[in-house]
Amino acid sequence: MELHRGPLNVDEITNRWYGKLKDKNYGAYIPFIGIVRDENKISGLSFDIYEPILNSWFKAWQEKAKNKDSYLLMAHSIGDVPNHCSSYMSAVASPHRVEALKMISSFVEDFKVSAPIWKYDLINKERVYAKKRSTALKGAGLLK
Amino acid sequence: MELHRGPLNVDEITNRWYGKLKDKNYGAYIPFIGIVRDENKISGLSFDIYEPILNSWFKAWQEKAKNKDSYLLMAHSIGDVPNHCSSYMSAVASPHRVEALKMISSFVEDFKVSAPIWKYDLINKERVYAKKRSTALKGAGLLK
Amino acid sequence: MAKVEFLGPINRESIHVDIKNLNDLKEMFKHDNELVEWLEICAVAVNDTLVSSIDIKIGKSDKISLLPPVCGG
Amino acid sequence: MAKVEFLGPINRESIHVDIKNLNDLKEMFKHDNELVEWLEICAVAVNDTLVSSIDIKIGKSDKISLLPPVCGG
Repeated sequence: MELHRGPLNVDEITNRWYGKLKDKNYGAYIPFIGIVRDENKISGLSFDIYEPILNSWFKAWQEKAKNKDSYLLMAHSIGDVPNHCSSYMSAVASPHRVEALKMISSFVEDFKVSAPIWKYDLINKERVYAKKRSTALKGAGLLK
Repeated sequence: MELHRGPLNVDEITNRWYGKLKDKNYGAYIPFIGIVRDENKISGLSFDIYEPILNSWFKAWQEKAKNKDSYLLMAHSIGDVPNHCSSYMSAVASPHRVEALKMISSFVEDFKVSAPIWKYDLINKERVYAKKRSTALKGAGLLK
Repeated sequence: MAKVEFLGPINRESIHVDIKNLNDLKEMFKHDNELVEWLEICAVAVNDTLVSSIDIKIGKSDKISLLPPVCGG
Repeated sequence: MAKVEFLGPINRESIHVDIKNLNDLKEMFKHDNELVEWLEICAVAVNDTLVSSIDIKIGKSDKISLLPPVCGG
């Protein structure tokens, strides 16, 4: 798991990850690359991350992957990421394709609703919390 | 759709594909990379391809993708590919992640059972047809 | 005193509080009008583990975090 | 005469045959012991389109392809 200030260097990360995995006898390797879309008049997105809980969330997933002889990788941006740049990458390597396809899907979906990352639209150089697109974490409202 | 003699140059293809797509306002880009596993005492795999039917199969999928504002890419090896090298790559780019995850999965699964490609194990420098791992095409047995 | 941190878009400085459990914190925040709308949607972590019971005991060196709705990627 | 090609692992040279439909081809192959096991598992394409009816008419310039079970990737 790696965090980068600003946009991700997709080529560098993709090639480094593949280089690390290719001789480990995995049969299927699936990266997922999230790219900031030019929409809703934003010039980009911005992110805050709470690392301690992100790390433990990722560790738990890595354990799950290990139980299926698989391996997970992830990179995310901190701060501002302009349109058409990548803010999020993840990848799974598995012995076989069926497991890899299943895992990248469930990993990315759980990432969206569980990873402690807050997203802001960049509009007129201001950070506007993307509240409507956000998902309350499990147990939300405990102190209400 | 591109065919290469021998193993695929994963870094070159990944970077070229991403370069081609990154400014097109897709929000999710998912490559799938198949790597030859060292198993069953093989030194590699070898492939025959029937291009006319592969091309029309791929074109039909590209149409399907287009209807969902998505785009598909594919590369495959012809001939011998040693262990730990890639023989198959495909990728989908979509506006949003859910569609992209769904499509890469259904594309790769259909590829396995529909693409007119024949696989051989390389054992002691001989090509042995991987009959047991192969799937009969739709309508098989018409002349029996 | 236990530390309370407000993560992400809540955009508040951390505070230190003298409480015995999360219920005390709930009582303390009850009249903080600005915080009320956050409390409805925030999850709570104690020492970086999400918790689901209001009765959890809080010691002097514990850290409580309020986590608003998330959206990575 | 129509051309018949044997793809992938069948490993046979193409042949040219004088037939009116696929049923004629089936008759012709019936006693080819080596081919029989392939026929059970092969799909058939006429002019590069997979077909599912044995009654399809075959003209002089048509191409028939036998496609064994596949396994790409």
